[in-house]
Amino acid sequence: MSEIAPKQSNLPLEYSTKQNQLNILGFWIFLGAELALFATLFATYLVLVSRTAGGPGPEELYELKTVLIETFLLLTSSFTCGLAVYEMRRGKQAGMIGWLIVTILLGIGFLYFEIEEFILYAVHEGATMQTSAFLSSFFTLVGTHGLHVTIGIFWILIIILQVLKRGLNADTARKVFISSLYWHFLDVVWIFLFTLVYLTGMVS
Amino acid sequence: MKWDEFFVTGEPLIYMADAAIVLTIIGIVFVLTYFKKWKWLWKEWLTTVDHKKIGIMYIISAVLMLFRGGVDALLMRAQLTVPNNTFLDSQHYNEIFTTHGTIMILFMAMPFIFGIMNIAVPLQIGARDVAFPYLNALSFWTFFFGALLFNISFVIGGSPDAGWTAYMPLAGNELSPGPGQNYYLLGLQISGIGSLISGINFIVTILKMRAPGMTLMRMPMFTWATLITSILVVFAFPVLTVALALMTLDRIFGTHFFTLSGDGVPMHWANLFWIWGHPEVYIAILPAFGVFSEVVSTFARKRLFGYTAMVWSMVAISVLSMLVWVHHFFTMGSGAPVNAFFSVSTMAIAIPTGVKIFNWLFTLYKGRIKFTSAMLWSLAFIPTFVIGGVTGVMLSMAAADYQYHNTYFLVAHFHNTLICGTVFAVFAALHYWYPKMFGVILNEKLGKITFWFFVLGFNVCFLPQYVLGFMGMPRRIYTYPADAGWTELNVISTIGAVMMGIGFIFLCINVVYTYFKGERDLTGDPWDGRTLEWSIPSPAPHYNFAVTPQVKGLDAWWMMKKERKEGKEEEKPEYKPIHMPSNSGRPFIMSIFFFIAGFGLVFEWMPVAIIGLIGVIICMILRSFEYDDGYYVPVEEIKQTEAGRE
Amino acid sequence: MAQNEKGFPWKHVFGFLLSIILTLLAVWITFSTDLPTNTIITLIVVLAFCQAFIQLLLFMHMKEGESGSWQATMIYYGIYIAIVIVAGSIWVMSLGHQHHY
Amino acid sequence: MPAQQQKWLNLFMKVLPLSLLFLLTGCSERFVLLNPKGPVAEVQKDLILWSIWFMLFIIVVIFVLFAVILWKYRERPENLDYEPPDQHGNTLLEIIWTAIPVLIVIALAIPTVKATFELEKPPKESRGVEPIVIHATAADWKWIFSYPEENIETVNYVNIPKDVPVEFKLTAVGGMSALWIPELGGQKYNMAGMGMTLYLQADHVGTFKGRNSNFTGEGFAHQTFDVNAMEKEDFYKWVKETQASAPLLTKKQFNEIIQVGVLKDKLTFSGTHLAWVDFAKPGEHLDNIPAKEKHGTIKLEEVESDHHDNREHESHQHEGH
Repeated sequence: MSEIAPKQSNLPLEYSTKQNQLNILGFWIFLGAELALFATLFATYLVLVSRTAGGPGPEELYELKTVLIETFLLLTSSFTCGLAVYEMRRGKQAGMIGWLIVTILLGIGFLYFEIEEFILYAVHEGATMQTSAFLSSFFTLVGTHGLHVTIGIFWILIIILQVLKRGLNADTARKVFISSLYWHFLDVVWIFLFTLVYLTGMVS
Repeated sequence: MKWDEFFVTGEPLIYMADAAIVLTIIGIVFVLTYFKKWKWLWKEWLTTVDHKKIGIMYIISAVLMLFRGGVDALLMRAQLTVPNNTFLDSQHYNEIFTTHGTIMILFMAMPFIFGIMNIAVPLQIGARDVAFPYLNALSFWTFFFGALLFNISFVIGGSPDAGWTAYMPLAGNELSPGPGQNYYLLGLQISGIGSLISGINFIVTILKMRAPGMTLMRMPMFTWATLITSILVVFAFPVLTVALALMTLDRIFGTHFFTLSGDGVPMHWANLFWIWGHPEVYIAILPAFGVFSEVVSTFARKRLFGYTAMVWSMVAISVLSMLVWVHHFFTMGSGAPVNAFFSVSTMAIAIPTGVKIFNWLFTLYKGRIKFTSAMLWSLAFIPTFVIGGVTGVMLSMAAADYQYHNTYFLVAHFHNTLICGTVFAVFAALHYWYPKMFGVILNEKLGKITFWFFVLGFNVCFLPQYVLGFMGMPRRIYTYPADAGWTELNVISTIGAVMMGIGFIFLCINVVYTYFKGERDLTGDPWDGRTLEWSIPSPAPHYNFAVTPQVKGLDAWWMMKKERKEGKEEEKPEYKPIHMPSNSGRPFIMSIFFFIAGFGLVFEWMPVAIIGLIGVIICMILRSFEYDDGYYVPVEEIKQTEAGRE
Repeated sequence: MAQNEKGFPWKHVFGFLLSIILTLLAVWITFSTDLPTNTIITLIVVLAFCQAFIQLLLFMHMKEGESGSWQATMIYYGIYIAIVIVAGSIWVMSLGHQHHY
Repeated sequence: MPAQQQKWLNLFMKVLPLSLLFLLTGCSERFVLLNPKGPVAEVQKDLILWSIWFMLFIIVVIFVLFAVILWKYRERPENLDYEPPDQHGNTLLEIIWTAIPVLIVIALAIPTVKATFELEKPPKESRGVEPIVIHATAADWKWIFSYPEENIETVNYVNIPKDVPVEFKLTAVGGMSALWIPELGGQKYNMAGMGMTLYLQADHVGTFKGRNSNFTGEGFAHQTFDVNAMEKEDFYKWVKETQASAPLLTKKQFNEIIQVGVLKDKLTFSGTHLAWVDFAKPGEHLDNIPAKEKHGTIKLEEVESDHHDNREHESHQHEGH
């Protein structure tokens, strides 16, 4: 909306209207809620991790190689997403879109490996969501993150279309910025998935 | 599925309800068509993003739900009045107490509170609307359709019957087959979306949209309470969302989170439920504290005593309330260290609450106390809530709780806090802010009749239940033998419940009476109020403030009035066009898709569920591509509206 | 700030390298040391928190803007809730529970 | 008008503490929570009474303050021009009314924590007495008690020796239940796939009522049992007789017993189901999760009449001893 924020005119474009500032703060609060959501899933996983009902346990399933590939793909995508915002703040629309596309591609790569991992577990090792409490919580936790990544990919895609249509203005800049926050946040969640699910699952 | 499994059959009470529902729908359709009001309904209400109208819709829905939950309560009391009663059978009784609990907490208390917040908060801080008016409408409609989904369970498919706490494994597929429990899961899930969005909305509104000069420590207490409540909503509701989703997966997709098979842990449901559930209690009670603070200080004509302490005690509650959830299941065998920790943390939370009670008392001290209806509700709150509070401390003592747990002592305690806190507060708020909502004042005489029936009835109903607890009467039993010795007190309790019902009827009479013959509030400030909402005309104009007020301290409007009395010259207001958000029908339509998706999942008709979800996603995409900058209210219109005021 | 974003994005590159190093460090601690399991878990959780703050501060500019301190407050409160939920659940459901079997 | 309301308000405030006093003074038989028949319930009763005194103190202080303030500062026709002072707060007062609750909380917390730890162990009164182990299994909607040492199983009643701590091993077949014998002590949950321990003890001879207090569905209200506390000699006589004369529990019969439904009979067997299944072990209940039949499986009239027959039947047996 068109009300101009009163103070600090040297703020980036995405902060330039009052409504934009409201949206960005609102999104941060939403991320706080997401923290609680993922914390609940983590708590569930950690409570149920030893309850395998005779099915395969973490140490039999997890494989460091796949997980590391997934981790680096997502870490890099978070970096490129940061570069996109960096370009946007320099007013470079083309650079921004370029980095956003790289981000999406890395995200798709991540999803590819994750889906392959899931199929490996489910089809080849017979470890599905219905096998045991451990696997229910594993698939739900990692799957919820994967679902978020999927949503993020489509979201960024939609925003790229809007930028192409309207150019960089206060509204589109805000949207790019907020979606970048979302993307970085997914990386934060993945760090904990990597640590609390995969590494601790493989440690003993 | 056969039709007689789809519709609930075989119960005369249900057939009567069926008939009532059909007749009501026909009646509403007829009236709307006859008076040509369809367009009005769509343009003025279904698509509105105005926080005041959304607040009114919240309150209307909440009152309807209060009626439904109240009827449930009366049916339960009727069944328990005498021993070995056969008025209701066990199954029916279980369904009724389950829906009573769920509806009263999630579809009555919460929306009533959100309704009051919607009406009062933007006006108290001098804002034009909430931060995200579009999302505000979405909040309401997701709540509305979530509640609708839950409520149709009693005519279509069967009601949930595992208690509002829905402990596993009882609520699982094996022990609760059929769609009933799914209704609970999906109804709560959909309305939970609305609660989360509302929480975010109010935090941003309060943090960023206060009138110039209104620092945090100059905010009205109700606004503070809303801020803290909203923070709790935002951080507690995701836990419920996950818990519900996991149980849905268990029931519909065969996973093993809380099941007995597959090594699931049923206890973990209780754990997650109460991680949300305890903050939820404070979500229901903190806004009540806010309302009482406003009302007490207005009608004692005195500034709130110990404002700073009040604020900090609320902040303390927001931190501590996340650390007490285990006191709901001390008896689940968490070891002594766990129980001891949660015992002490629960007792500790009583301290900030106690501080607040004394602050209210000393606000009254040296005041000039005027006994209006709103004030009566607030005053009655103090002694009755103290009883609820001290029994809460008694329950928090783990070793003693092994005896109190699951008895009527517990039932009496939480009704004592939730009714004396939340229900008294929303009634006080209704009387207090009614002129601001509708421009008329609720009739005081009828208000007082309501008050005395309800408050006396409340005490007659619930004080005996403490005693019943000591006599070993467990909660949730549908009948008891004659030799248990519980009969007399149960009879008394039922009498109290009937009195509360009469009180509610008088409230409804009052609303109808006031609609036709109510006294108009022409001043905009009928109570000689202290906060900014009383500085504008009643009912509040749709743009709220013609000129954004300048705030110089706590109780901004009181200070302005004082300055005026001292003869300080008022600046002539200079009107500018006011920017307003446009209406949108999408929140309503999107919520219908949520409803369709939920309904599909309840009956496990996946195509229906998928259609609903696709509809939701399309609505979200459309919203993303929408660039609507709203519109401006012209100066002429503002001048006209403002001139109508004395 | 808009004017500051010139030249090479040092902050981002630095953050990226740091997160890769921390990830590899966590992997190394897990697989190539003989520390007791609990120590390993504690160490890698600490590393995960470090990485999370790199994201929040270097990439997401958590403290930026007029409401920067509120954004940070909300995230800190969220972290508090997250720790309470995770640690609390484990304590209540597993470690502190008195069931036998 | 205000005066009349005042009268009502005062009356209303008098009724509240009175009803609580009534609660305190009425420690008769009917108030099972305050009528302990064993050391565990005794600990809990002491704790409850200890807290009630503090709570009454708080209630009295606040009610008196409330009544006085309301009376003194009510609006009257003659004080309409009184403008209340612009008071912000009073640090000293606020410190006082924070400090006193803190002290009360400390006074309550210490005995609570002590008692909470104490109740995890057998009562200290009978330290050195070997506890008798009884497995209490809740099935929808009946109670099964197994004496592994004595090799006896009872349904819907349990006999215990006086002055001997009872180590109840709690578990369940179906829903989450809670074993509660108010006169002997507080409850704890029975959960399938999980075993927990609850220590209780009787120091009086007599029959006490026990029940499931945690909602488990349709027959929940009828899931009750009797606890017969006996002299030690009587108990061991009963054990011997039962071992000798009671029918042997078969797998088939046991599986019938645990089917979902209200069971009114009190049954006695030699041998326990622990020989082939222990529901406390994870996974063992799996083949036995009973299916629930929907709607109207329980008719109150049946349950009630049979209940009475049963009780008479039982008492005859007792007289027989």
